[in-house]
Amino acid sequence: MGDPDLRASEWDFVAARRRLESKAKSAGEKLTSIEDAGSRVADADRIAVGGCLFSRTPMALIREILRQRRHGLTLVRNLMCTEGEFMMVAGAVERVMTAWMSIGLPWGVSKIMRHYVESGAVALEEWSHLALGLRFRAAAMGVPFLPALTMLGSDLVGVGGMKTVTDPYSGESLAAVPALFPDVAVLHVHRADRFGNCQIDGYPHMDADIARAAATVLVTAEEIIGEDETRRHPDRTVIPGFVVDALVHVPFGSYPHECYGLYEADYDHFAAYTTAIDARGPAAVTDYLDRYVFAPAGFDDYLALFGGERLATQQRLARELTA
Amino acid sequence: MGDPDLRASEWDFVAARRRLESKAKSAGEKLTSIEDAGSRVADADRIAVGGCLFSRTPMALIREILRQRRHGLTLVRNLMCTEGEFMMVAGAVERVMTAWMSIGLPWGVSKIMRHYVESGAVALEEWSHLALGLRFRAAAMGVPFLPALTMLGSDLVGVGGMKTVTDPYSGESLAAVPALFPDVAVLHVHRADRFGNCQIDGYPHMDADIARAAATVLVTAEEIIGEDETRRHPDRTVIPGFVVDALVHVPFGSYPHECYGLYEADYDHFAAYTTAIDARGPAAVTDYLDRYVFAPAGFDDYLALFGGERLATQQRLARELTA
Amino acid sequence: MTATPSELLAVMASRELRDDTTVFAGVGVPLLAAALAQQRQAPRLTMVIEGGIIGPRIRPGRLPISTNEMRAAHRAQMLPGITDTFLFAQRGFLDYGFMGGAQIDQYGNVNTSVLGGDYWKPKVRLPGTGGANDIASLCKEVIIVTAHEARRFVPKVDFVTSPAWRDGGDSRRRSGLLFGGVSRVVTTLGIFGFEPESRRMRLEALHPGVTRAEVQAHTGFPLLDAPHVTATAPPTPDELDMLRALDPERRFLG
Amino acid sequence: MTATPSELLAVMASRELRDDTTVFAGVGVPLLAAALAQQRQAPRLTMVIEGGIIGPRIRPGRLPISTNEMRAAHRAQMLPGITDTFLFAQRGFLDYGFMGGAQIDQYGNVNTSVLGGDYWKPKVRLPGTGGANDIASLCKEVIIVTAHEARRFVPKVDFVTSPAWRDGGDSRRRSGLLFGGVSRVVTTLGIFGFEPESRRMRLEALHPGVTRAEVQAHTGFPLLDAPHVTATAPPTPDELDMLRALDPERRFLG
Repeated sequence: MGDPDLRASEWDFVAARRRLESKAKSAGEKLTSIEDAGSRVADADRIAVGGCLFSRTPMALIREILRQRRHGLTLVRNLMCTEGEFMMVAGAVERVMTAWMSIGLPWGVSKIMRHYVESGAVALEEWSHLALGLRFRAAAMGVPFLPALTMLGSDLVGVGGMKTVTDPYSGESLAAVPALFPDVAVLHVHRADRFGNCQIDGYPHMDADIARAAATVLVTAEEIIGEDETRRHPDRTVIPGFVVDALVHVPFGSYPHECYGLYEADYDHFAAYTTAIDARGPAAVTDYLDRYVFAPAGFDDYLALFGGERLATQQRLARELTA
Repeated sequence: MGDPDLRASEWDFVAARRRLESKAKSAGEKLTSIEDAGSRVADADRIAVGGCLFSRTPMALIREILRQRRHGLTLVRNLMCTEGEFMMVAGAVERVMTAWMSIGLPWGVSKIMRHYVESGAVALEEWSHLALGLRFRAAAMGVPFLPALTMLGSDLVGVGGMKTVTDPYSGESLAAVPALFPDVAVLHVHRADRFGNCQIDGYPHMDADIARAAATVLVTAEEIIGEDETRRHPDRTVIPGFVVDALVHVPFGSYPHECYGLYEADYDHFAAYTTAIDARGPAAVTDYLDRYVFAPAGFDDYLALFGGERLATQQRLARELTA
Repeated sequence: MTATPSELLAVMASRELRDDTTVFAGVGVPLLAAALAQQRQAPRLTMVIEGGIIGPRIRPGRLPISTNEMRAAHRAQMLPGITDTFLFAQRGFLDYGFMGGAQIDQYGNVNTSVLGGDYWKPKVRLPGTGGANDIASLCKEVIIVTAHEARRFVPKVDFVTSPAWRDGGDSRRRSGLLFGGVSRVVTTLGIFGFEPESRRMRLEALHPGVTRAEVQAHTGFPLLDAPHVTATAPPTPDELDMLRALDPERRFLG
Repeated sequence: MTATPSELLAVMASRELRDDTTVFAGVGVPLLAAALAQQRQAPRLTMVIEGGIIGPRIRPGRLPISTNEMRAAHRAQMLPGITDTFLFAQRGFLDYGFMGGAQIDQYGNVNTSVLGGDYWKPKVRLPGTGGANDIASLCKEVIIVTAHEARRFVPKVDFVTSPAWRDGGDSRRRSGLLFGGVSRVVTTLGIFGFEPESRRMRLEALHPGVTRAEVQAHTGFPLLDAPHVTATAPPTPDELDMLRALDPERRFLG
């Protein structure tokens, strides 16, 4: 678990390509249920999570993975937030690969992360923000590594086992950031047509690279648009349908995290959540999961716990910032 | 000229970075005249041309470079079209680096290209379409090469002097596509604000990478928008202002080439142009340059040669295809 | 209802495409072949054009003459840019790639660069690879579609622009091309494949009314034969009607 | 008009930024420092935030608490995505980068990863690098902005998350970091730089009313002195007014 050596399956571009070659790349129907989408995740899978921190987190898919009681997972995300804490407390995750984990400045260092990592229960494999981005990009490009000038000379090199490569032209030694091919990508986007052509507004984060890098791609969308709308704005599409395996229509699918232009993150909710953790530690998260993940049958029941008025407020706050 | 060795200035990422570091990266005013923009080009410069074939070619800047009688230039463009023929006949260019050069299926192989390349007057250094794209991207990323699986096993390797690199993880040998840092990038975009924040509609071609790769960036735009409009649609911006050195407002700035959504390429013009070449060879292009490049004082005078009615027709044809 | 050579090529090429796949299609006959397949056995086929275009609908009467124009991008689903489009192929997302060529040798290697003389001062300078080299290097399967003429089918190409099986055997793999390769050659005379060991071109099927002797006469190298050389079914009226509706001006169907 | 420690940091940091440049700014004091500089000596300064945000306008009363939210992207000029934003820095487009840290050593190296114990089972697990390692590796100049406390200024960091001058001398260059490095450390007590040969931290200027002895007492390693240690000019009423207008709720100004 604490081994500093890269797992070959992370950078094996030949195996990753063969896996894609053997898969149907269909322009057909992708719409399905959240339960069916979630069932594409297996125990011990390496899952890349789209969005960043509390922005465009695929919360509906995270909930479903928890509800299906997966375990032994490796979670990869550039900046991790509450979704990572949920996975730790639920015992679903064995290793997280990230550049940073907590919620945000006002709430300090994540006590949940500290509890599980300091006890050795979960391995936190730290890569720099750009290095993780390049790991997804190398995989998206189908190559085993990308040369870079970052992470060199730091103790992070020993943590992840990054190697160097000699530039055949200048002779300089550069970082060789290894590809990271996830088994599954879980993403939340603004809109998609039923064939899985996805469009994102605002900051794109790393979702497009993650989708190309993964063997299986699961997407939730705020809105399902008609094929004609996709074809009217093809330069807005960032993930093509043939890359997507399952698509689910989930309005507010990131809540209480934000979705650019649509709703702001629920900072009050974060405050209440962290206050409970400050008082009772992981047990507070166990209760939270019972209330917000396991009890509500569907996502609408989940949203009802926040209430329509709060959702409307968060929508207004988002419009104020992006209008 | 026919040497197969890479020129170190193409991939020297350290020198290229130092050149950028020593340059002001301003959020200030970029608007200027086409003459001033063109004057940023020096003899023997390596110029990367935006757009692709007869799409979004920076024709106004090409005209200005010709009018300023530059020579000894190296022209780099993924697919070259009439702009390359103009440069050859005007004696402005010594070497072209491209994946393909001609105009389009109906007009066969470029007789101008054949004349200048077969006689050895101009060196045509051929790279694959992806390899050229990766050369710009490596430079845009600030690295000396990118690993790839293309161009291997072909005779193109010997032409450009591409080397291989060993993946430090798998031990596989991959193509090491060398960076290409241009002295100058000349681009045409749909819209920009006066600070140089540029937005492109439709296919982006390689313009964003070319802008990041070059030491100097010259841009013409169909429309100059207000700062507020940029900030209302920041996810449409593909080149940030601090990258741009000079910006000129030039409606129809690609004509007779196309600009996505705004006007279709003038195929009739291409037909007349190639018919003249079929009859009289390079002399036909010399006459063409006198009429279309050197005689018209300004770009409006140039456009007047095509006539408002024709321009309106090309606009309608574009709307039909992209509405 | 007889087919022109271009119609024959388009129909035969279209039959090679399975459903739920993706195809890198150039303009002209390959694009028509892909569009025809979409209307028949492969409704969930995605066309990809190297200009940076995914999932376009070709518009009869406004067929593109290049891979980089609005006619090629008409009603596209995505416009990711040229480099990223080829990177989809490098990652393994492109099942098929169509290719043509001025010269093709017995190992399927294609030349679209130079004929005769020194590379830097050739007898004939051709337009160049465009994306052909990348398609030949990166797609899961490459299908060459071409008129069958002796001057094209040469023992050895003057210049390897787009490698197929290189010098035969495992030389493609040894050159660093870990994936793909040319699986089929569809010509105006028949369908060809490659002998699995030597990777030399072999006859798989003859088009209606074509004899083996005729094919060999138009081929500049000795052709091998597949274990069972078959005959292709002639284009059906249905196929020809659909195809002709795609190019009413007969810009590419001759 | 006296400044709080955070206000002092923001003002002193803002003075480091020249016009016609770009700066990688995290949230909190660094963002306020950059915004203040824009209103004063650097109107053509571009702020870049690692969440993939270029040229935002911070909105008083709605200051971001992370680098990845609409408050950070308010009225931005471009949203290129996280990886591409850092690649602008790798190419050389980012003049300055602001950084903080739990531990800082005499060579400017910063630790934001783990305190004590084994990396995989640390005594204290900190949030991690985020983009700090990349900023430290790729920007032309890095400016550390931090409260000056003995527990932070340690002889040797437990873990080098973000390398500055590594072990001094040319060890940064030898580690493969060809560019940049930490040029300045702005603290609540003074301004620090690095001795050009040894790359050890040295005192450049003292803030108003601060003595050298006081600084050394709050620093866990022996400080060198610049040839001419100066005194910084106190924050002007003008600077403080502008700064406070940016954070009326005093979310970050304490």
